Amino acid sequence: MTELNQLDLYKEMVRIRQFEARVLNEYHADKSPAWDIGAGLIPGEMHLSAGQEPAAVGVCAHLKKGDAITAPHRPHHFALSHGVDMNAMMAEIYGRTTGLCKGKGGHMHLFDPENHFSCSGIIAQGYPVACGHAMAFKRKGTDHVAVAVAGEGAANQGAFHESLNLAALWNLPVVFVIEDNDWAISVPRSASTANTSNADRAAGYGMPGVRVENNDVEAVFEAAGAAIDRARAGEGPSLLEIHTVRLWGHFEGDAQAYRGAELETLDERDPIPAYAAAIGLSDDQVAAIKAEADSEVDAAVRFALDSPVPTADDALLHVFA
Amino acid sequence: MTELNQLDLYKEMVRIRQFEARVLNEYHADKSPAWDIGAGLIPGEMHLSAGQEPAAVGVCAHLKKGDAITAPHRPHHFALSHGVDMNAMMAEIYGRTTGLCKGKGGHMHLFDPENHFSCSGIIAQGYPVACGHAMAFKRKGTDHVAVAVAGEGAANQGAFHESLNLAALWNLPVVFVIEDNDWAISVPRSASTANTSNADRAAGYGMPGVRVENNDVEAVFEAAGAAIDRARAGEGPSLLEIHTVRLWGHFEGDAQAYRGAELETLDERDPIPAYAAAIGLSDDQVAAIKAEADSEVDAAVRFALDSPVPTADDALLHVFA
Amino acid sequence: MTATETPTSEGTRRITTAKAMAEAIALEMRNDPNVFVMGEDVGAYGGIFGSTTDLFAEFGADRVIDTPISETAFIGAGIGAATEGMRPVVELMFIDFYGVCMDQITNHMAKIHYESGGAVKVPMVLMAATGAGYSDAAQHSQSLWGTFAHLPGIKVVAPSNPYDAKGLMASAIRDDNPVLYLFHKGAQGLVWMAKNPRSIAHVPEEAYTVPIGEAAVAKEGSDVTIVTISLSVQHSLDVAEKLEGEGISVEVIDLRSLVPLDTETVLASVAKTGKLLVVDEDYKSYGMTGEIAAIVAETDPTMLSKPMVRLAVPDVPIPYARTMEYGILPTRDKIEAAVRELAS
Amino acid sequence: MTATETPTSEGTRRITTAKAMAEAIALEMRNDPNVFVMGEDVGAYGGIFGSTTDLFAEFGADRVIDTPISETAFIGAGIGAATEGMRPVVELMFIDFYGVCMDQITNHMAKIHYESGGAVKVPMVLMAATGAGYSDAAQHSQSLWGTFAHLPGIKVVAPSNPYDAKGLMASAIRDDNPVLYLFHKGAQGLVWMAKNPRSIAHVPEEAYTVPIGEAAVAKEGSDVTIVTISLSVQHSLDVAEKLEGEGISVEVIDLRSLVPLDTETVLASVAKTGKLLVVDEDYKSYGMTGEIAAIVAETDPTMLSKPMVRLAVPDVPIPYARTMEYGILPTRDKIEAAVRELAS
Ligand SMILES: Cc1ncc(C[n+]2csc(CCOP(=O)(O)OP(=O)(O)O)c2C)c(N)n1
Ligand SMILES: Cc1ncc(C[n+]2csc(CCOP(=O)(O)OP(=O)(O)O)c2C)c(N)n1
Ligand SMILES: [Mg+2]
Ligand SMILES: [Mg+2]
Repeated sequence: MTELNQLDLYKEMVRIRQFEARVLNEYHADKSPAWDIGAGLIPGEMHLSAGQEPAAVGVCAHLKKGDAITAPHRPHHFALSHGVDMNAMMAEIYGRTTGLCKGKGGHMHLFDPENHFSCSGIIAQGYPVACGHAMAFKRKGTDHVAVAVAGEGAANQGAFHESLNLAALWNLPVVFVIEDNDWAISVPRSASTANTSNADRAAGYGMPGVRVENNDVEAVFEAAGAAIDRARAGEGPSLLEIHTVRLWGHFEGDAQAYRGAELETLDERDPIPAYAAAIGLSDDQVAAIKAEADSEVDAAVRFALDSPVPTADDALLHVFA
Repeated sequence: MTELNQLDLYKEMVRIRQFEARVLNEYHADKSPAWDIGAGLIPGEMHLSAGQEPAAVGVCAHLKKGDAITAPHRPHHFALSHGVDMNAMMAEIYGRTTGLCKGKGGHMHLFDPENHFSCSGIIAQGYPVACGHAMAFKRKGTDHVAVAVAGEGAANQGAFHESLNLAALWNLPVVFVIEDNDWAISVPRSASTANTSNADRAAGYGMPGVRVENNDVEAVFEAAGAAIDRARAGEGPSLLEIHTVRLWGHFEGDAQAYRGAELETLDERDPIPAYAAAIGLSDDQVAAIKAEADSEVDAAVRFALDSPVPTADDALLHVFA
Repeated sequence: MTATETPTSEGTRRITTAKAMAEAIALEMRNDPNVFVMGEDVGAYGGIFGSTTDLFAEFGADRVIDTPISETAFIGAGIGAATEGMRPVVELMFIDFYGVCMDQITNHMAKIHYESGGAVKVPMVLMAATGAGYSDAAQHSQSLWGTFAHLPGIKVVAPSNPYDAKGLMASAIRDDNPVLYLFHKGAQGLVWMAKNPRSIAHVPEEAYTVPIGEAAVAKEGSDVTIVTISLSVQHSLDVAEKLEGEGISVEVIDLRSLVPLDTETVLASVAKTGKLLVVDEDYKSYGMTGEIAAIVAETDPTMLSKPMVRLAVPDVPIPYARTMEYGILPTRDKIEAAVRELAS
Repeated sequence: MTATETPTSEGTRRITTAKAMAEAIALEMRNDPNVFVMGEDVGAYGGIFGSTTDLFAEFGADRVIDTPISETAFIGAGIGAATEGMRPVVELMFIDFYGVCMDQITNHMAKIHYESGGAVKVPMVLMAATGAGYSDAAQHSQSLWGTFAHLPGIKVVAPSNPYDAKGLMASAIRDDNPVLYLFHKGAQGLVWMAKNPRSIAHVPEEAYTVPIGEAAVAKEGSDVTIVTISLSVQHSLDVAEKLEGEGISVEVIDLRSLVPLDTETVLASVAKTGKLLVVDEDYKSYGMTGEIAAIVAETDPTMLSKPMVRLAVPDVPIPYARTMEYGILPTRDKIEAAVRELAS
């Protein structure tokens, strides 16, 4: 099992947060006065993962080159932790020809074959695809692992059930990750899910299931390590539910009235300052790490802004190979 | 709870068996010498339930008028036990205008609104619809119950998962029945299902789950009674898995080579003679009950044969109400 | 043809398409206790695209029901409830999500009435948001009405303005058949999306219906016929008004429903102008543009004094970047160019 | 146009369409270890409609994989395996079951290559049985090729005979794109289903390809053009041969694939005959018949010396009883009547 490196975990969380804070800022920068979702340098729906960094960082610490991730509509934290190039990702978000997908995909459809990363806007549908990645890894005789990520809302989709059964039945090297941030847009977990832990559902497939509480990156790291090692050793799939927090709106522009008083508690629940305190970082260290992340993000924004915009005719390419 | 009446349970099982034996006979009667699935008085796919009578009879003994059933592609046993008129059902199987569906539906799509019975050829998709029946019953303030039936193969379909979660979450009066006959066409349970009992999956929705072994009609009766009473009392859904046996092919014409030596054991596993012995019926009683059933079936065949065939233009009716 | 029912911007009370939809649902809910609403975020949130605004406040959680993200289960539940006498209005958030619940929609909702030989009715409305234009990319921007219009058993409506939105919703709820009600996000009049002023218009306060299956002549004209639906009606009217000044007279037919299709209104217009442009935000091939071509070609191809023109998404998924997205959408510019070409 | 590739019944080795499919898969599997097959009952059973006959015996359970009834999971798994370099051949038993897995098919299989800006390929074959004619009713009898042809990103092929079945399967497996391979149950040549002798024909033993996107002129003629696909090609050829004797010369175009569509071959034939009949076992509206109409109407409607005729399922679900089912199918009788009408 990979060794836990607290500083690395912290730095990666900060890197993700600074990336997303910047996207948030740029996203809103040029949509006023009349706020228009389709306007600005970064248009469209934008689902940011602030608060959920522990899930991605704790899981991806165990992955090596060649392992695959399928992420959902809220993909940035897993993408960055898994090694997707920040410049190419930012350029994709800006819709540029240098983007991961040449501007065709956008933030919900990021494809990076080099790092075996992909995501999709249809919830839970990355689960079946991850089973296929795992099949290929197994057929090729490698020890690679496929990680599939979805939210707690998505766990009530049929694809969840079918995929868990298939992976268990075929003993595939998959780790199914559920990020439980208590909400599916405006619908709380209590109004979507009949039982309290998806880890309990794993038993229905004869698969180990673990729920990690408290959004604790080290606990995620431990649980994910066990699941990933298990898969790598050919012992089959596991399910890992991580109780986390969505600090911002479901998508940008979401006023979140439905969250009521919970909104006031969010600052306290931010896992990043909490982890800085837990591992005893000084203010200077915190500032330095943030500054380092910011400069990487600055460069990515510059890269994106300097990149060409696709032409209208580019839209006609790539329907068929 | 309804009281267990052994003779009634037996008679109903025989009634179903004689109905299906006759359908089997008529189905094959005029398809030779070159066996052609589309030929004869009864054309098309034909899925018979011989061996599975205990499931239907044990469950339906507890249902009253107004309770609903959604059955799958193998529907006859549940239809007959639930009170669907044998004449109209036989006429539908013969594709006549007097059929339940005027010849439009056929044996996989039987609709009897009076008895709140329906079935469908897409496996597991009756589960969601049953949730809707239950919603309506609850909204109307009745104590009616919706029963949804599927096979163990179907339990690996996404609709199963979504429906169980929904019903548990909304505390709907539904009883989910799984008929585990060990096979999904040629695929054995071991090649379709990662765990050994679907009853265990119920726990993942915080729902009671019971598995009845041995194809025992009285055990089904007891377990179904508890589940149906629970639903009727407003205490929510349950899952009931019944281990049963498919005595004949998946559909008629299925040579069943894939079953190998198991084929030779089937006669011994027929639940009907076994139950006759268990409840101490004499040969005369057995013969008399069979004769009574046969005469009802004879009449149904006569009714069907005497009924008009639809015209080609009838096909154009009933797309829209 | 029902030119008289064409919405008008005259009148004092002007509301958005979204509000008009919600208002129609509220009126039906007040009148009929069997009507209820379910879907993702239709409750307190009011529907991601405003289709259920204020319903939760008036009718509460028992009649305006937030669901898990289980489209197969809750659309199936809508079907089951409908067959037991309810009149559910079920929202599928984006039509792009049809793929996770298509079996319930097309093998059950659409077929039960037929399969049962008319014995069972499925009086249900399935509503869903359609359309592109705000960089939501390939999985959240489709129109797909052609897909559903191809499959028998479902009425398919798609309003272009607030007046029709309200009247078609009332008709849909009262209809004894399943109705797929497709509303274009860009025609909802949402505060957070660019919009055409045509998305906010006069709508009478009282209940009324717009019949399903009747096209509207949204604008009369004599040189070129544009047959279109949904948001593209707004674009087409803009173009028609602009070209009017130059002496090009464009007739704009708003189909309003694809099933049933009002072939009469289409044919009458093409017979008059001899020039046909079909504008469709759905994919080009095997869809609405083809169907309109066929009803002309099987009636009388000599009606066409020039080859018809199809303007639709050119069989590519919807790309993210704005330049590419607008490159493939049937924009005003492209409509105008096509009309000029036909009129020349 | 590739009239030379038209299958011929000359030659010694005559096999069924089903066998020809399975043989093509076997040849590809021998050559390329990345090819594997999965689906329900594709193993020992050999596929419900014979598409995987004998593969299990040769390649074993590791390469010919029976799946649970979890179409979303195993089609998704096929996609995932394809993006990681495999070439899966996945069977969806009946195309009618598309509704439980449509999201994987159209939002993932079809779009990944485009969404990724060409970075990711999905070299996968999805095969499924289509068609009616043996009383399998509304949920097991559809053709639905129009549905898939409408949605960009999937090649859609449907062979009408053993020769094409083998050659198109080889092309499909070698293609770097997702290919939906639709085989008509009634053209498989199964022992347990009524069949046209055209379903058993000479097929070379060695591997060969039939290109995807080229129609075949199945029969040349000069009076009337029939454009059709799949089993209806067999019916159309029967009618054409019969009418030949009466001096009515019918050209039969077997499209073989709907995506890409060989418009050139269609237009050349219509230009020659001026009379167009489109025969389609899929639903009539918003489908293949419309698309063919449109390519004529947007090219040159004056090509048609008479209104075109569409013969397709008249927008009703497929009924069970034989009288009704044959009432709505495009049978030889109806094809003949339509040709006579056009030729008169
Ligand atoms: C099949 C499907 N249904 C609905 C949606 C719309 N949708 C997008 S995200 C979302 C909520 C997802 O909740 P969850 O899975 O908990 O993930 P989170 O957003 O909390 O990260 C919904 C309903 C979708 N994308 N796909
Ligand atoms: C969604 C779907 N996939 C596949 C089929 C084809 N099919 C019909 S019955 C069947 C096997 C069903 O097995 P099970 O659920 O165990 O029921 P049984 O036939 O044993 O009664 C299959 C695969 C179908 N009807 N629907
Ligand atoms: Mg969530
Ligand atoms: Mg079974």
